[in-house]
Amino acid sequence: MSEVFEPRIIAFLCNWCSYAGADNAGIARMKSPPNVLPIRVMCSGRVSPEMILRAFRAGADGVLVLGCHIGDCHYINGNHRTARRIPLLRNLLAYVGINPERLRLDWVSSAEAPKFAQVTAEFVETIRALGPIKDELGLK
Amino acid sequence: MDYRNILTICPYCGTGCGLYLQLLDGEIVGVLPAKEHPVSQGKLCIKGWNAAAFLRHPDRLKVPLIREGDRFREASWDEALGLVAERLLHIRDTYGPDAVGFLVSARCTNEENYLAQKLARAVFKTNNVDHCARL
Amino acid sequence: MTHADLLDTLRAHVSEKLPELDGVVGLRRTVVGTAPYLFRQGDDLSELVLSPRYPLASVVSLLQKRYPQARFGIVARACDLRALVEMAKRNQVDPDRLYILGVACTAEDAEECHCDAPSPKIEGWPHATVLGEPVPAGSPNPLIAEYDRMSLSERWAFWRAQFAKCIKCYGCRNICPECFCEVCALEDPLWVEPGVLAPPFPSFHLIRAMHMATRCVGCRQCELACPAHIPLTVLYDLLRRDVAELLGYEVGADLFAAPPLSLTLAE
Amino acid sequence: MTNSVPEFSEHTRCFLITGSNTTEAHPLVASHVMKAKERGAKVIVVDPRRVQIAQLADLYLQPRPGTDVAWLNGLMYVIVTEELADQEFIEKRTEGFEEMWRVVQQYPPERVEEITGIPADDLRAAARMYAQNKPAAVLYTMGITQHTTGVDNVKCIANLAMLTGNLGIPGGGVNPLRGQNNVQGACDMGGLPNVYPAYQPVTSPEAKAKFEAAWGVEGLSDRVGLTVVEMVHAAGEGRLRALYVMGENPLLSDPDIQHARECLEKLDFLVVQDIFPTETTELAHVVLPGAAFAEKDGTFTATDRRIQRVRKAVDPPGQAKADWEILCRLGQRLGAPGFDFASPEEIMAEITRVAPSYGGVTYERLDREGSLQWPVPAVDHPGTPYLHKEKFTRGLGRFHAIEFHEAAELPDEEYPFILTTGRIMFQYHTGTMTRRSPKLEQEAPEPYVEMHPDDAARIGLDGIRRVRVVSRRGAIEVAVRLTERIRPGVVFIPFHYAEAAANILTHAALDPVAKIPELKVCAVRVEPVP
Repeated sequence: MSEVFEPRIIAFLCNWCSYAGADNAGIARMKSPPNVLPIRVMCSGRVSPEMILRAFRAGADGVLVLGCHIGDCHYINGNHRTARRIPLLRNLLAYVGINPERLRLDWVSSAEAPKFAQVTAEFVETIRALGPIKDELGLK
Repeated sequence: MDYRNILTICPYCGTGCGLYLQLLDGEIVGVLPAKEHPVSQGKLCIKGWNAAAFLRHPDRLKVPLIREGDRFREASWDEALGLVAERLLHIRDTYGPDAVGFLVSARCTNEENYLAQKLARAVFKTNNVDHCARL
Repeated sequence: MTHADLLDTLRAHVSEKLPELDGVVGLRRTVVGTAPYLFRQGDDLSELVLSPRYPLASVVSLLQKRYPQARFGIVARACDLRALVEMAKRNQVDPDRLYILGVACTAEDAEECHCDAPSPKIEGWPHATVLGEPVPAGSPNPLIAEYDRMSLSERWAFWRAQFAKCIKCYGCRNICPECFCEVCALEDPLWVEPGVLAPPFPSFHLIRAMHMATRCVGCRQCELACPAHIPLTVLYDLLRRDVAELLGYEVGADLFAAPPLSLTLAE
Repeated sequence: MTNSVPEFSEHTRCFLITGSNTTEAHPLVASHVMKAKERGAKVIVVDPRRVQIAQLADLYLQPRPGTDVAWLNGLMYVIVTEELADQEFIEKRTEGFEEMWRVVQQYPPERVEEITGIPADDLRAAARMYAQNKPAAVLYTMGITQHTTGVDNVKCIANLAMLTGNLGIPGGGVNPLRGQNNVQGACDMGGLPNVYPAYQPVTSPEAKAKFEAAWGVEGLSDRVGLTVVEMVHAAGEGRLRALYVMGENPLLSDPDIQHARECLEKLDFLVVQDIFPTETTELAHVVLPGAAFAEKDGTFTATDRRIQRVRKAVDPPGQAKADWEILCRLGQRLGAPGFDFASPEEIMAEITRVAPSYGGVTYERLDREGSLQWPVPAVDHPGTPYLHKEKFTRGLGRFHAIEFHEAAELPDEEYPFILTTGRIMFQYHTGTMTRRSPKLEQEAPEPYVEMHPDDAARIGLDGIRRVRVVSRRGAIEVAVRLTERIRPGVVFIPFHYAEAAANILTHAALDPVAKIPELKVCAVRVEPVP
């Protein structure tokens, strides 16, 4: 008898765009999966590899990083760094054998409440299909 | 303006890893592993890498101390060693050689251990000599 | 040029340069062993040798910081020079006060290190020369070629077994010429659990690998210093390859190219 | 050690590691084991805790603490009955096999399982792996020796090595990993109550005469002296009146330290020579500031009998002096001849004259050759990487018939757990140096007790993070760490921490021969601190 797997997901949301987008999705009563624990950061560029790895270490099955579209960063180019850093980290995960699909970067503006709902729903299903990270990595 | 490395042996466990103390103008500024060492072969554990970290700790004992009641007072080497010699001889002469004991040290050099047991055996005529080999 | 000839040329060159410098950082072999040393005028240059390799760039950085006016030289292999390039960009060495005495590695050295650039490239350095003849690159680490064929679970099994041996000596970091941060993420209890050996999730090694992505110059000092024989440079080489392909940045190649992770997309 | 550390990575095909948390306590020895494993060497670990090296092992056996004789005899039972013994070695180089076998044949794996908890088939597998992969090296530390049966345990290990012909060959042997940088040297130099330098017995008239001549004195004592633990007791009883302690901290490292403290307080005179204030200097009448390793010249002898140079890099702080200088000055102060050395090199010259195994040591050779492994009887002798090559010191190697005996203090209803103590990677011995090294202290600043989650549930810990650990000697309060790597029924406490000293709890019961205290087994109970 296996229990139904409900992914646990950490979402780092940029205060200015994605968090506002999530807020607006809520206000608009869009359906949002309960699996996502949002963490508001001032900029997606503030999300260091350490933070993402800490989430995985703590048992997150997936980590989502959502920032402003390129060009819309409130700090002009904070998300430029995100755009370079996350793909590298995804590669690193793949190199040590952690499925890189467990880490996703996307851009969601405050006006894109539907996109927020869609990205999170998609991501939850991606992770659901991958199964628990503990099983993948044989962690207890 | 002087930078050099002094080859020595790690002061922690008994493996005997080789390490270099980096000296800049006579001051230790770091540790490097000894790549030519037959056992450690250019590697160290965290204790070896930090082998020099405690050397300049403010707690280091820097002056001989003599107890006065509940406290210690600073003393000269002459006074401290004079007191040690006098008291040890007095106890030996009063209670016999085996009333004196020596704990030598697994942390000190061979030369120092040799001297310490020589002192116990040749001067005090006791074999009450041991160290923490069993601990 | 034989190794002996190269050494003779090198010693003669150092001897010639010493009067105009405050000292030359190189390896000194005495009866007790070989270690980095600051050669000064009057020193016995027959003691100057080229191996075993030590991270000499770190010594230059230390000396330049202690003596902000002094002009030093360094006997640099290609990897030392790449390390100096990345350090210069991060204000750890001052190229204007440094005389580079580049020494080409032998073909055997290059093969042993799987080095893809065994000859020092001195373009951009204000004071520099190269001794020895360039040799071809060493063959790439076979593990890297194998990598693309390995499944995720095979990779995880491989690295899990490797990281299980880690004794947290920090030797990989301590010996690394590019690890000069005063405050290190690896010692932050938020990111890496203190006091735990080989934890189930390898935060230490993943964080370090990320930090090395745009810094690792492939000197292999970390691997040589690893008591657990973990093939760390495989991971770092893979990321270095990505940084070249994705971000167009060759670590240690160009004194003037800015490190890409601190750049904006426009740049 | 009979053999050398570098042989492990070069030659050894099987390791039997027991009572040794090798990666943490001897990391660079473990490095050679890991390297050997990469070329296919087998690793067997026998330990009540699944320490890191156990996680890397091909076979891991988890005995009840204090049952080493039983499983070692069991291994030999399997090796003999399955005809895996080295008959030629037994015939040519040993004696006493039959006597030993009369005892060992009473330890079939099923009986060993009852005593130790090691599954019979695992024991068989281990015996085959050890016997069929030669050269095989046994590595052990205090997990084997700190028992009232410590000498028995070691004799069993020697039996096992002889039985399989694993002595006198590179990569084999019986290899106690010594815990202190110069514990080997301190023993070699006669820092023991029963021997002069190079293990010449104090009871031997020839040795006595030799040292009287060498030192220009008369009337050296031919009575065996007291060990550390015995000196402490003698102080308590008023038989020992003065103690000179050089660079040791018995008030944290010794068993049952509350009692030890009461005893040392009775001394008329206590001199402590050290580099830091310690629990022991607190009681001293005179404290002499010594020098640390980087502040003096000399030699250390590593665990594989490797004599190496320690070199002075900096001066000692303040008025502190190198310990050899202090001893020379004291000797002169006492009016004794033979303490007027100008350098450690001169002292070594005297050592080489009286200690035959060090006879060929000179500083010049040590500089040039890096290290010399004793016996190195002459300046033209290359040193001895492994012992017992052609024959044993006594001629034939002697098998010992050893019966299993329980530890001195077993768990009962009142004290249901076995406490075992040891070291961790980031601290060292009594912490005098490591706790003052920021990068080490930050890794492991707090004492703790390691406990199996099932035991935690059994005593109703239920999420409580602090416990009181109580023995018949005392009690300490520590944080609890739950881990499945420890055997249920056993708890582990590192002994580095003065604020919760494991040795408040431990038992001073001694091995009758080696006088080593049974620090690896005592009975405790664990209570939640709400």
